[in-house]
Amino acid sequence: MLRLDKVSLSYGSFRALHDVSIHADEGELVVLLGSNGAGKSSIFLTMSGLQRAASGSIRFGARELVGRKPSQIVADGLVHCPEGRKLFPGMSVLKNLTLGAYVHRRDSRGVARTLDEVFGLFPILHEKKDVPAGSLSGGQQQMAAIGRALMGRPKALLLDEPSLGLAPLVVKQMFDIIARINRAGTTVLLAEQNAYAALNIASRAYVIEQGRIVLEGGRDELLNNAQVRKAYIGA
Amino acid sequence: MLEITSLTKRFGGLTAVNDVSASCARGTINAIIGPNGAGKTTFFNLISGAIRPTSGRILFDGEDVTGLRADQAARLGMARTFQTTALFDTATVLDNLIVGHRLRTRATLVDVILGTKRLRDEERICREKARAALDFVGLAHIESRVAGDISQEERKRVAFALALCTDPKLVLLDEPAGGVNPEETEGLARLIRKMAASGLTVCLIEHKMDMIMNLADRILVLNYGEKIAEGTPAEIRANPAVIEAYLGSEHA
Amino acid sequence: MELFLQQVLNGLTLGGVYALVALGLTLVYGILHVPNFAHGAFYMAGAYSAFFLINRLGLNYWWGMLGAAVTVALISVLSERLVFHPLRKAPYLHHMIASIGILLFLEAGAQALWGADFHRMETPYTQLLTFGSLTLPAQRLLIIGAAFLLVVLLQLFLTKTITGATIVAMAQNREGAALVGIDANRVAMLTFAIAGALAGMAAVLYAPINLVYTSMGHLVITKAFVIIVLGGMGSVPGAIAGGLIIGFAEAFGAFYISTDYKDIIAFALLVLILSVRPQGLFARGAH
Amino acid sequence: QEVIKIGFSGPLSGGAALYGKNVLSGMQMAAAEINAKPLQIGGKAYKLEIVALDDKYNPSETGINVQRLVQQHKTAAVLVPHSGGIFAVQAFNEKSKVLLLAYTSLPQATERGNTLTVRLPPDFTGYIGPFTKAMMAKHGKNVALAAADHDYAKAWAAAFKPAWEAAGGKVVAENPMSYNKATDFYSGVSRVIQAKPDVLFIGGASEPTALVAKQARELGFKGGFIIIDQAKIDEMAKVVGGLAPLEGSVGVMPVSGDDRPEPAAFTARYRKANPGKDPSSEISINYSAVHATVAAMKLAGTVSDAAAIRAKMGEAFKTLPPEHNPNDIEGLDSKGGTVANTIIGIVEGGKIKGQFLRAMNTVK
Amino acid sequence: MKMFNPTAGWTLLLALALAFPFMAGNDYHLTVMSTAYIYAIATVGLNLITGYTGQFNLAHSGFMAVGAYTVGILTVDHGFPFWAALPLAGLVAAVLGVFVGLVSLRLKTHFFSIFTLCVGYIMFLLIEKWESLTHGTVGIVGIPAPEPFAGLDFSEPRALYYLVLGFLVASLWVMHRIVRSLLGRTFMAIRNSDDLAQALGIDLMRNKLLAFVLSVFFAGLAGGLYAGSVRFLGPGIAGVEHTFDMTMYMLVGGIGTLLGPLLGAIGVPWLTQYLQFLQEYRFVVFGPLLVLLVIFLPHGIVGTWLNRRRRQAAKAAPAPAPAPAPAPVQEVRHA
Ligand SMILES: Nc1ncnc2c1ncn2[C@@H]1O[C@H](COP(=O)(O)OP(=O)(O)OP(=O)(O)O)[C@@H](O)[C@H]1O
Ligand SMILES: Nc1ncnc2c1ncn2[C@@H]1O[C@H](COP(=O)(O)OP(=O)(O)OP(=O)(O)O)[C@@H](O)[C@H]1O
Ligand SMILES: [Mg+2]
Ligand SMILES: [Mg+2]
Repeated sequence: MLRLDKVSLSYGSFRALHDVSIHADEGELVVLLGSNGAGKSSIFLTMSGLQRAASGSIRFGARELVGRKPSQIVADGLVHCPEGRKLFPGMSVLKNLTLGAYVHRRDSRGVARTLDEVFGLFPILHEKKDVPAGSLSGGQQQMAAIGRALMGRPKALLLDEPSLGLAPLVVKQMFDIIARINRAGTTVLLAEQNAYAALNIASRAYVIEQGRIVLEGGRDELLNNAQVRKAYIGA
Repeated sequence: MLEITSLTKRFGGLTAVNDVSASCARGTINAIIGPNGAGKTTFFNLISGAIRPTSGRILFDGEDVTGLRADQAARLGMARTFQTTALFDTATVLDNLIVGHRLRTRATLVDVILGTKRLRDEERICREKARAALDFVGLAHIESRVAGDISQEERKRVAFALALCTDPKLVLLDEPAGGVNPEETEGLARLIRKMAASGLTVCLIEHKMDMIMNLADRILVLNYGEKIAEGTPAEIRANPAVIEAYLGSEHA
Repeated sequence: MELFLQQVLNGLTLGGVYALVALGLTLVYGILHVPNFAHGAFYMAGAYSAFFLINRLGLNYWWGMLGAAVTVALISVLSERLVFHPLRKAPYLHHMIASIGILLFLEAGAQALWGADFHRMETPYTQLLTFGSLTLPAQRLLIIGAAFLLVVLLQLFLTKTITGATIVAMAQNREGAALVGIDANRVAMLTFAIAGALAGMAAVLYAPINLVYTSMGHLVITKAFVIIVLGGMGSVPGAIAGGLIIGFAEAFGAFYISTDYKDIIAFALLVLILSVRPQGLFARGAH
Repeated sequence: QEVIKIGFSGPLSGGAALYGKNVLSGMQMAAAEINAKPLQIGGKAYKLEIVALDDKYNPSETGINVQRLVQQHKTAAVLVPHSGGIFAVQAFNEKSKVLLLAYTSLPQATERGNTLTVRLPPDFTGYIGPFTKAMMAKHGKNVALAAADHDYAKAWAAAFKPAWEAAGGKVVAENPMSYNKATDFYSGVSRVIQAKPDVLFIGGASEPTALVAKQARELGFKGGFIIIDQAKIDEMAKVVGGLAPLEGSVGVMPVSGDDRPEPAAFTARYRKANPGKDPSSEISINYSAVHATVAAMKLAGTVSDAAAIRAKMGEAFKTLPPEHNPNDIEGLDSKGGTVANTIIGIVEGGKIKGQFLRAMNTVK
Repeated sequence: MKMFNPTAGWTLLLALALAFPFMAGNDYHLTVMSTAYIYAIATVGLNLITGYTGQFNLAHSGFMAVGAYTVGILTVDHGFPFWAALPLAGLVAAVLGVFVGLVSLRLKTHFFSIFTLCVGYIMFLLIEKWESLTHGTVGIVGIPAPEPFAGLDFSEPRALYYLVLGFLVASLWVMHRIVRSLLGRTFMAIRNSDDLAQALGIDLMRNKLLAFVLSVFFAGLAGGLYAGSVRFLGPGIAGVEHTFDMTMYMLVGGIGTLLGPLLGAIGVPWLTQYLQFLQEYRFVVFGPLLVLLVIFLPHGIVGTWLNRRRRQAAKAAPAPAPAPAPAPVQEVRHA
């Protein structure tokens, strides 16, 4: 349902992505592994339209995404939960979540239902719903960011390093939640440094280095790959 | 070395750090862990003088430093790094580091205008310090690269070097390995050990348990601003309160 | 007592106009962090467009105001598209200088089109209403009423409608807004349009009791900056409170202290307040 | 045929642009008239050109502009219509040998002994006695001062106050206001009205002065206005909607309201050249200044020797044909200021009635 | 790749400046140039606080006016010689700067700018209203030219030109020393991030205040020279539009560089002189020109040039030694 074909991206004269081709089928949870600066976030940014691919095509379902505006892409059902959260810090958590459903704003009944689901996943958000998002701690903010993304009722969800800066217990919860979201039918693309935990819930994975896909394979295969273990799992 | 008694910080109604006492011995590595929002960064900010405590006392090397400004604390020998380091991206790595030793120099405007020997000597010393620090963190080869072009891990190391340039006795590292892959994390851990071995006292906040458990001499656990445990890694690993609040059963 | 009430009325009049101008400024500031020094020129442009529509084309006052609101909204949106949008990643000094470029252009443009003369704008509300010994020119009452109506409408729009919330969201995180499907460009344009329309309407409300001339915006823009700092940048209630504070300070200062020094009063007030409260009067933590 | 150039440096952009352009339009009208006939000086045929540079009211730019006019355009005379610029030019005009036509009423412009300066507007102090007498007789002894706060208006107020008191009057309130910077005059005006004056002393640029008068009426003031000569009654009338609100006031007679034949003819010519506009004294005096300068050049037989031209300026004004001298300037005093038999205007029964200043002064 | 040698460049500029009066041979050109130099001195000062330390000061022309009025009042009302008054111009501005700085520098970013905007406005209004001291709106008339010195008569444009040039060269030299020294690095560290700077033991207030006071000292000095060259002072000199002008010079030339503000301060006045023929339409052209410049040359002329040079240097330099990276996973393999 989601397919990148030979996508390239440049920041000025610097080429961050070279002919990246990846895909995710409906209902899959696909992990992107790569060290810092490998280009994981760049892939997501081109998908969500915040960066424009220099060449290549991105298909989502039957639709070509290159050239579409970020707002249209969200409406198409591809939602990006970015690195660094990008919440609205001065607004209440509730308002942040409501705005997450911006593209569905005419369906207030549906929005209320999704909101209940999100509060079910993240009870802490319900507890803090009237607090400005900016005064949440790092982990709570990450939950709010994922919650906000879910409010867009994505068909496919792009999660960029959701475990960054989170406590181990929370990281574990986070991966549980991601797995649950995926099981409920949402296709998930997950960029992670935390390869072990990510691979554990993944169906397939890609390894990116310096803007190129250098390896791809099924979960177990990569978990057992010596190079991957050395480079990303550290064991 | 560092002696903290009943440190408390309130933001409006929220008590971010609540009556925490702790101490660090010279040359040791001390880790602070705790769930998100536990008050770890706030705790660091209090020690380093970035914010003033509501109450409590901080003794550093026998001196009362409670309520000092960050720059005063730095002059006494406290250095810290930030989660994200703002480097001057269009200058070289070395140029970024030279100012790190500024606090130990005395050159005034008069020296600058007259171009006195003192100024020249001090500028040389700052440069040497910067080189030595770069060498210490293993980046001597990139000194003339433009800071904007270096990798994330190199940035972390440059941040360490910058802290080292201040001639500190104590370094406070806020998530030094955040956003760095396991291989690189291992390298940073070695570097932190090397810092401690050279006589520095290290305090760090980190979420990467494997790293902490191998690295730290002592661990302090915060939860909701309160200290819930303190001890060696082995003690912490076995502490039920910590497992409950933070680690989860998997790490036990 | 009567003189006191006269000054209250006067403070409300000034405060209302200042608040309208400051509101546009604070919105634009909140969203794009653009210190738009050209905002005073937008105000001037509003007065000239209405003057042209009313005195030259013979439209009535309200159509003139509508025309001015639309024209200035257009100018404002064009500035966003042509100048501030390309500069969105630049530091704020660049915005400042670019907005001065726009200001110079608009003022010189107005002079080229309409000459340097002072103009009078006509209003149908020239009556003097008397309440006891208090005389109230109808236009001044109109200013007060209209200004506060506009302020309330704006506040409702921002807090109660989703479109309004998108403006606030953009102000807080542009990228985040894009990621939930808000079209950042549209919101930026919408904000500039609202800011322009408010400035235009403020000018048309106020011009009949003053004059229309090319540098008329200078008078209000500096004060508008003072107001948005006092009230907290990006804060709507703050802009209103700030506007009233300055309006009253001027009215009472001019009456009870000295007309000569009344402008110093406003600026000294800011200096004083910021010295004691560096975040402004109404800033609540992070925003 | 050669070209003589007379320079102008004044505000052509920014807040004071209207003023600068008015001055310039008077100069240009004179130049057009001069060029319409053959111009012979010292046996050679010439054409006159006005070279105008914008200085945004900034004295240092005036200095630069005048240097430029002298060096690049070889102008023997430059006209500057603001005191700051005039003072800046006086630092070097004698050395640069350029005649400074100073359009400012400030006495300092000629009091400092600059030998190449001519002050164009007649001395304002002549108005004070007649204004005082007329208003005190008509309305009463209590005056409130509420004129503008710039240099000229302040000089006016400073000269007026002792004269009013000497005539047995009382100053009940004093509140100069920033006419060109204030957003609103209501508070300032109500402050002076509160002192219950019979007469209000106002004036600055015409349009804001009109607003002050209008707001004073709105606040219930019934007395008369003494309007300083910078404001023109006819221009004020356009803003306040006719002469009725100005009933019982005194000011200088507007050129366009002056029905003697020469001013009337001048007004007609100006209106023809500038449809929809009335000439003010800014326009008519500077118009005469250009005519007088060219006449002085003819008398001196030189177009470049500033000292020689300056020496003939007095005579030039004296011998100016009446149609070129709508303000009836009679010559120069010893310091280089113009002397004129101006007429003042009193608003009575919805009309401006003229009265000769000299006649009024001598009666006293 | 051959590099442009900065020392040679500066020497060439100095030579050109020294030769200018002989090439121009025209008082008008000299006056434009001297006035530009005076504003260049003030702009170079502004660049220290705004460009190098990152605090956007909008009261600069107010301080310039304070310097100018110091000279004006002392020479005209108190009979001081110009040469005694001139150093006081810088000093008075600096002392005032200490007070303003102590309050304003506690504020950050826009708050600091708007605060100083208001301070500048208050200075303007005080000059305009405090008649007993400043002569109010009439201004200070008849300021003497600097007294002759070494046989130079400074009422002559040429001598005045060299006088101002001398001060400009001295200012640039001092500024050069400052920004290349530890002190300059300290200022730039603050601009870069004040939290980090403070954590490095830099006393923010002290250093910002030093930069601010130095910066307004230059403004005061420039004001003093202005008084001696224009020889008339009105309140208008304190107007905030002059600060905007100087900010514009800085930006056009290249903010945070040594040469940029100088080029801007000289180039922009010449440009407006050449646009004089447009008269009142001048700003219809100039406004958009300014906008285009800010959009397309955001680092100014010098900044753009320096960046280009830096990029070329980076290309020319040998590729950096590969860092010990994780063993690269070689080819793409399919599962
Ligand atoms: N806006 C930008 N301008 C210039 N270069 C950029 C920009 N964003 C990213 N890059 C560069 O592109 C490369 C890929 O960056 P990207 O953020 O996609 O990596 P990543 O794999 O997400 O890394 P991380 O683990 O740090 O998030 C890096 O070298 C980075 O420096
Ligand atoms: N300046 C502030 N004003 C108000 N509340 C604050 C402020 N700084 C921190 N807090 C609150 O104090 C609590 C502790 O925050 P702190 O940043 O110290 O947590 P932390 O342990 O570093 O968390 P994380 O691991 O997520 O970074 C949080 O609830 C946070 O919202
Ligand atoms: Mg990333
Ligand atoms: Mg933290």
